[in-house]
Amino acid sequence: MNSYSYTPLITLLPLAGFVILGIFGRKYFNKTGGLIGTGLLLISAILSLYTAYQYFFVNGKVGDTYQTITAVKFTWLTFSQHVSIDMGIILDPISVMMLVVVTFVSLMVHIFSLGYMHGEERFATYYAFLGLFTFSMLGLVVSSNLFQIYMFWELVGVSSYLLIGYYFDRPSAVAASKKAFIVTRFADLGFLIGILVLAFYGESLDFATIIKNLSTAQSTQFVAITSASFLGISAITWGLTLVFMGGAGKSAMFPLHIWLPDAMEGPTPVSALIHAATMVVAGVYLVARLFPLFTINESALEIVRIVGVTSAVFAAVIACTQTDIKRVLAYSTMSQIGYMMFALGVSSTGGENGLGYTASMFHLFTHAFFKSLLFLGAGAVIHMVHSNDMKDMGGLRKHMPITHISFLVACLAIAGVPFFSGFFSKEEILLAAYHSSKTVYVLALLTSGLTAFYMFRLYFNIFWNKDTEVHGHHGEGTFAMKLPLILLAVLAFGAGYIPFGQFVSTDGKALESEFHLAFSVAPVALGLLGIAIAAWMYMKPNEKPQRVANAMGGLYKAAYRKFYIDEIYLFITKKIIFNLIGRPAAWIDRNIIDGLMNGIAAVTAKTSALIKGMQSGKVQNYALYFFGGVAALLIMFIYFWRP
Amino acid sequence: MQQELLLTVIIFILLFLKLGADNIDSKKLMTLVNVLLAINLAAGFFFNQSGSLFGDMFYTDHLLRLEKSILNLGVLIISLQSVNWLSKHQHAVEFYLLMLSTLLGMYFMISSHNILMFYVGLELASIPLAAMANFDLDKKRSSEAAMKYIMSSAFASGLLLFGISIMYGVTGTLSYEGLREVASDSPLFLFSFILLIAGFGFKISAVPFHLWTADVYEGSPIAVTSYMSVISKGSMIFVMASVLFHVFDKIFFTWYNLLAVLAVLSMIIGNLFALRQQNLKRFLAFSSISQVGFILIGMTSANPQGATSVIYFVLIYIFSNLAAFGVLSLVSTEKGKETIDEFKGFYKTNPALTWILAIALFSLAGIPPTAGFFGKFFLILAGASKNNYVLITIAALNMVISMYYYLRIIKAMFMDANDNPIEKVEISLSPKIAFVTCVAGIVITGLVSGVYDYIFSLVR
Amino acid sequence: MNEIPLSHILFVSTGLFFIGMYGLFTRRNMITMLMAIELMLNSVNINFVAFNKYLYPEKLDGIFFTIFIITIAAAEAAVAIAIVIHLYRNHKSIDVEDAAEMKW
Amino acid sequence: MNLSILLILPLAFSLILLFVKGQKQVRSVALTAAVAQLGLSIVLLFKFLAERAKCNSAFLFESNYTWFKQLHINYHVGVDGISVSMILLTAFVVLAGILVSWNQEKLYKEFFFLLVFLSMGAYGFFISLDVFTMFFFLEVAVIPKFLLIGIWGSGKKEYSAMKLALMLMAGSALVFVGLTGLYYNAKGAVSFDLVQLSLHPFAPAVQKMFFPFAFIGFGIFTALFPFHTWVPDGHSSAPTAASMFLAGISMKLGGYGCLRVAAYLMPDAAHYYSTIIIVLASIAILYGAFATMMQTDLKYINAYSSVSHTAFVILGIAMMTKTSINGAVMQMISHGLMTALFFAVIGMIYERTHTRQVAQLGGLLKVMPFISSVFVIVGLCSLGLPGMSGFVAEMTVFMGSWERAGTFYHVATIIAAASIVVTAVYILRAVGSAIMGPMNNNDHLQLTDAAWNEKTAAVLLLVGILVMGLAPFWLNDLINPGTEVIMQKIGMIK
Amino acid sequence: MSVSQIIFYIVAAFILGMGILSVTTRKIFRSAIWLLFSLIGIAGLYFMLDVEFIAAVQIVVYVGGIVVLIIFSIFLTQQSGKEMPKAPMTRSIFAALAVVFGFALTYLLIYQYGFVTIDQPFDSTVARIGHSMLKTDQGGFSLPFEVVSILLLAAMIGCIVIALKVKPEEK
Repeated sequence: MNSYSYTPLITLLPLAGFVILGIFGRKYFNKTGGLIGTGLLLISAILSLYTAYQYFFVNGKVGDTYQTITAVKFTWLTFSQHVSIDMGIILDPISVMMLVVVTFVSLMVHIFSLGYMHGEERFATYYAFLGLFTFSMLGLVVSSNLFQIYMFWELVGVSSYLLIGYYFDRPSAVAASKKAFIVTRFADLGFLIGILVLAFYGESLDFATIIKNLSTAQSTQFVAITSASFLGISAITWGLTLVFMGGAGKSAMFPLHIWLPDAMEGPTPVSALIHAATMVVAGVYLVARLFPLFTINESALEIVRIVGVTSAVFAAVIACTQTDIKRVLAYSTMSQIGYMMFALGVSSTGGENGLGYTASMFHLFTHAFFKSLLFLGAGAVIHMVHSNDMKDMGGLRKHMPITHISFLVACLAIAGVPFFSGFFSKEEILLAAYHSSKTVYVLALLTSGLTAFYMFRLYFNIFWNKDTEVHGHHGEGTFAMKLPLILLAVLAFGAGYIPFGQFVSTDGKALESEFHLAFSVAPVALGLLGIAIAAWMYMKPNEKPQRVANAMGGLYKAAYRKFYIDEIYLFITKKIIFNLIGRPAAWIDRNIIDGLMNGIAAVTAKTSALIKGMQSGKVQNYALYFFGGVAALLIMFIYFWRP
Repeated sequence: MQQELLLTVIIFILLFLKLGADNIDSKKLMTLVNVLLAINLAAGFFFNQSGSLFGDMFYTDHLLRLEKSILNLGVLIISLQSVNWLSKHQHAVEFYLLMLSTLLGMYFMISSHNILMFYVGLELASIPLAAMANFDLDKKRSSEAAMKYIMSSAFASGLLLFGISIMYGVTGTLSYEGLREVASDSPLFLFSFILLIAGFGFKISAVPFHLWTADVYEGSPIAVTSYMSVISKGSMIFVMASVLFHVFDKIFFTWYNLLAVLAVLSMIIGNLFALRQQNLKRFLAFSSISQVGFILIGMTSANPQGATSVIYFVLIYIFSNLAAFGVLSLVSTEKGKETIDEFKGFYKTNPALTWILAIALFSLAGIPPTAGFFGKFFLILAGASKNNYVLITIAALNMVISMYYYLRIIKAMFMDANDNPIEKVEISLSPKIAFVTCVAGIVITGLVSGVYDYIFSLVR
Repeated sequence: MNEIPLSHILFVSTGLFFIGMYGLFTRRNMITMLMAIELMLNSVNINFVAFNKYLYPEKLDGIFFTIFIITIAAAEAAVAIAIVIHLYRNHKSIDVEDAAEMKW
Repeated sequence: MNLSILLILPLAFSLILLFVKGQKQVRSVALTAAVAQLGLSIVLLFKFLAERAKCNSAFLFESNYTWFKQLHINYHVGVDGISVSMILLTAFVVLAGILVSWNQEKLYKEFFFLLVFLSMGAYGFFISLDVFTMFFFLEVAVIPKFLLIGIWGSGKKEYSAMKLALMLMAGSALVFVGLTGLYYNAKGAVSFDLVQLSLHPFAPAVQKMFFPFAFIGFGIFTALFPFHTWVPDGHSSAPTAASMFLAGISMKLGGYGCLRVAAYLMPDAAHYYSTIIIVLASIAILYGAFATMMQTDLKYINAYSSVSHTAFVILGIAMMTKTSINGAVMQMISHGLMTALFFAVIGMIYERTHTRQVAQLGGLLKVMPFISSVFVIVGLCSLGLPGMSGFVAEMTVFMGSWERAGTFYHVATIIAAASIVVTAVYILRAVGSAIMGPMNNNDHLQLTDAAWNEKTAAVLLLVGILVMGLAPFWLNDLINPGTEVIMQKIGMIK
Repeated sequence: MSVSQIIFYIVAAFILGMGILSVTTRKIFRSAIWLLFSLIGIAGLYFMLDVEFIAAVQIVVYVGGIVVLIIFSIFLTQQSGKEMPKAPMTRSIFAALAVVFGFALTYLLIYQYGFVTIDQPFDSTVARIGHSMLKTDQGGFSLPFEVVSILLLAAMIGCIVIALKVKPEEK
């Protein structure tokens, strides 16, 4: 087991990049910062791959089951006898898989950025932030402890905040970063309370212990958490739902998704990293990590399912109407993550029942590649035309062939066209859903069609449609930008052929994924139909989209306006929180509470003014008071107060 | 008796000096007087004896001698501080004659073991004081102050005498020992007792017997004001403590409550009036009224700890109040300014004096590490020994109010802007000595526990 | 000799005391205020003498107290009158209401 | 180690300061004083750790001298882990404060004198094992604060200074009443000695009577709702170093007192009143955060956030589990470092831009990257970013509070936890419009970044924040035995 | 009712009556005269109480000294014919109330106390007084006597300082 003692390096190398570049970057490495960051990450990626190899093929398996290996662990902060925050690295199928995904995508983004961000004033800072983000994300996936995951969770949030707000002098970027952070923070509040609940009853923060304590039906902890209830809902449901709330926030699940589209204000490679492959799937990862607990509580799992499927449909509908290419991708991401989420929601543990779990992880894996490819491709496009809006694009296939091809591969993958990676993972999800819940299945199917439609709407709008003037000064970009596209395209195509069930399953045993041709007909057909409609509408410049939009009327408008969720949030925050809570609180503080303190002073002064007449300056009055005082004392002490 | 005799000798030396020499150089005179006073102070610490003289008329012990020495110290400081004012005054010798006579009166008052003696001492301590209040001969305020003082004082002593006469009627004795044995809770005795307390209350200016205080303090020359506010008041506090503790201990219940009422009234009324004052002398008058409230709380304890705390506090109070009055005296004599507004921006021109005044005020407010903190703490701590926490809470909260007005002056001096602040005031040698003494006293008396322990060891 | 009840004498003295007090409260002329004070002191004197004679004749405490009060009253009156005269000479008024410059 | 050195050193230096002339000399003496203090407290830390390994009495380095013999008042000092950590905090903040006010020109001698003198008060308070001396040092600190704010402050400084002084005096007046009660009512001891008093339990009725005095009294110092209103005014008017000291150390005196005197000596009453205190603390946490949200002045933002943050201390103490008390202590230290740094940075910004209004700032990151980065970092610390002290402390409080079983306690914890969202809102608003965003004022383009002294100060405090945030186990080990002693008394009641 | 009693009541009425007149009359000179009569009445009362020495002192000091002093000062400060201003109404009312109430209270207390007189000869001869006056041990009054002398000295000095007319050239 000690053979994994190098694993901390995987996480710490990006951190080193952050520290070096963060402190000295501005002064010394403003030109070379990118290379330093990329180099460090390269080592990290290689180590991850090595780890994956070691784990999956050499020594991860005991018998036919993949073991959870604790590579490193030390106590960081002790709360009480059982409860402590331990910093550790655990290796199990999903964490190793995530290690690979994160380091690889991050590496791609690093490389891509060498070209994309070239010449930026805060180049080194950018790489520092990337390093921080990668560190946090890696730390998150290898966490051995519920609180550790929360810590890295927060760090991920902050580094994403920094990256989104990278263009700090753009008010929109600042607002977006703020929004992303605050919305996820709100979700994290749920997460935190969930942790408190689980830790309280589970009497531990360690994943293994907590799962053992709470999922063993006879244990005292289990009895305690299931018998305790609050507002009629059992404590375990509360705990898991709240934890899931954190996951939903980070994964931009409905209704906590509003930050994701705005987050596109960050540099596009950042979106590829954070909002496609890594951070946004953290929620899925979290649920997967605690999956044994979710499976013992149907209510919590149902919430996961409902939220997942709602998000999937909801985002897909909105994605059909957006014109900002990055926003389309963002909604698409949300929709795909919804897929992963409900895939978990329809799953349970053990053998075939765990199909949803495996499928979810599989989709996470494939999605990481094709979605980051889409973002990077979009980045390349934006780099070219200096606009995010698809109205400013069109006919770009001639100008940027590599981007075009790789983008097409990614679109095909996400649309679930057979032989591309997305097909395999999506099929598994649909299969799992079909077995579990027909409603979910139907909605998923619908989403699948919509996905194909909006992706190709995007594709055709960018690369076909009208021709745009290209201020063709710098072609398609440097090698650094092309290389990641190509590598990712290969994976977007080929990742589906990995027998994923062999490696990742709920019980660590291999899960044979069967392929049902008949089952695939419906989704594939719907996908192709979506592509066809998109082609019909957007291949050539014409009036059809406008007409369709008009025909849809209110629905289109609502979808275009993202179903007014932003407005509702704005109303709640600006009108209710600020005006009804914040402002009154500030007012009360200044006027009532402080007023009370000042009032005491004022009353004293007033009393003082009131009785000043006593000191009239007339000696006879003084004598009168004197005698009055004596008389009062006499009466008091002779008649009332004598022992 | 030795201290009294020495003082009498000094009085006569001065009297013959006045009669004999026509024009004495005022500087030399001051030096002479101050040396004499210093000798007087020093002599208090030697040849200590205790016992009675003249039957029960006169009694002394180590504690009483210490109390007198404390008063001596105060008088010496006042004398040092008043050099500037007195050296211009044509009746400097007479001033000293009167002042020392009143001091002698206070000695007898403290040492008396007989009400008649006490009364004689009291009058000796107050009648010349009225004349002293009028020493700014061409100022109307001074005369007005003197008039108010003599009228109020006469009225108060009228009531006091009526009380004493009734007490005599009830008990048939004038000696403290006799009174102690026959003191009772009978209504008429309480009647006379309350009148007696009223007489005490007048001298220490406890509310509601305080109304003369502010006017008289404001109008009198500063030397007289400081004399009244520390020496005259302090002596009466000494008397009160010993009389209440040792003569009327049988009717503790009554005087405990009586003092509690007076203390609460004094603190509150004193504070409320002090809040609104502009004239610093008047301000210090009200602040001293509220200080009396605290002293009375200490006195309610009726145990050695309380007695010690009271005496200890008076000592600290002398240092603190005289430091404040000293600054005021210099500024008022040299520049004629004594309102808070005029003191704005004082720190810019007179940092040393500002710090002295500030330290004095901190001590009065009871802020550590000045001695005032210890004084007040111990007073209230002693008062708390009777478990009357309502009283203690009121006292504690009054410290907050008093804090406000002390800080108001600090604020004026340090923070407020002023276009024409008081110009730099030169400090000549003797005020300097006085200030050093006061500041050293303020610092040392508190931090060094020996002083408290010494007093405690003397208290019966 | 003791035909007159003590309480009657005390009635006179108490009455005189409060008459004096009334005078002190109401007379605006400082000299008349002084006169009122003299009345009060005299009433105290009567008290002392009466108590001494009626209750404690074996000692002369009351008598002596009276003597001292008379002496001191004289001194007090002298000083007071000096002050009043000074006030009058410098300010031409001995109305107490005029001497209320310092207040509040 | 003789703890009195902690008093003598600053006292000696402050006296030396009185006789030094010239700005350069004065400030270098002050700096020497602060560095010496820091060195001394670090030595203390190591000696303490070494000594504790050897013996396990509750307090180490005790020395006990009779002061006022007749009144049973002793000069009794000693430290446990909690006080050592507080002393370290003080040393850090004072050094940073002196560095930040390096260019003080107006009445510099008095300024540095008061700062050094203040630090003596804080040390004295933390090492006292006699409540009289504790009270003595508590009050020693009031007047220097008043002067610092009133003379060198800005805005409505006189008002704020007065308000601060009066409310703090009111607090100490209440403490005073509580102390007299303790003095006379211990069964079998008339004493101010903390150790003595802890050995002689008080009757529950007595505790119930005096606990409110002591707790509210100390609570005022630590901005207990609703007696917190001196905080916003006082902090915002104070000069930078004084704000740092006020928020960083002075508010901790109260928390420390609540813990050491009120809760420790009167455990029954602490349990009895805990409900009310928890309610107050929860209100303060959330309400303070909401009030902060509406502030437009950077200093007010930090001051109000202090109200919210220090309420965690109160909450932790009132929850009375070992973890929550550990959390309270950690929060004291964390908030001390963090808020001091925050004020330092705000001071640096103000010194350059002459405004603290968020709306008038903007895009400062462009012209002063160092200051702005520190601002962002400390802001993130304030909103509880892992890896920094704030997170550790707040989470410990949450965990500890949650350990108290019962819906009431859980709801209070949730309310307290909800503040992390509101905190994020106001911190990000401030960061977003002051540091980020476009330049609002082109005059700001000429501004310079931090000078060496400011950088040193910031780095110093940052190191503190990060060390605590990254390796909280050290701090936990340091304070834990101290908390255990306290828990032995409090815990027995349950 | 014996003769002495009748005389006593006459004297008492005289004292009180003169006192009341003295404090109520608006003419200042008359006021002084009424005071004089009242004081003489008190001296008469002392005679009745067999304390001739006090009676003598009363006449010498009060009648011969203080009242004369007062009358002189009246001459110095006032036109004798002029009427004095009245006190403010409210103060008169309060003063009257206070005084009536105070008197009632005081006398009630005295009356209720019920002093028990003892029938014992009272020796207040000048010889005895003189003897006691100069005795220095128990029951002697030599110390207050000495102290009072200092008081008189001090009062004298005070009066001189205050009332001494400042010569114009010194001013």
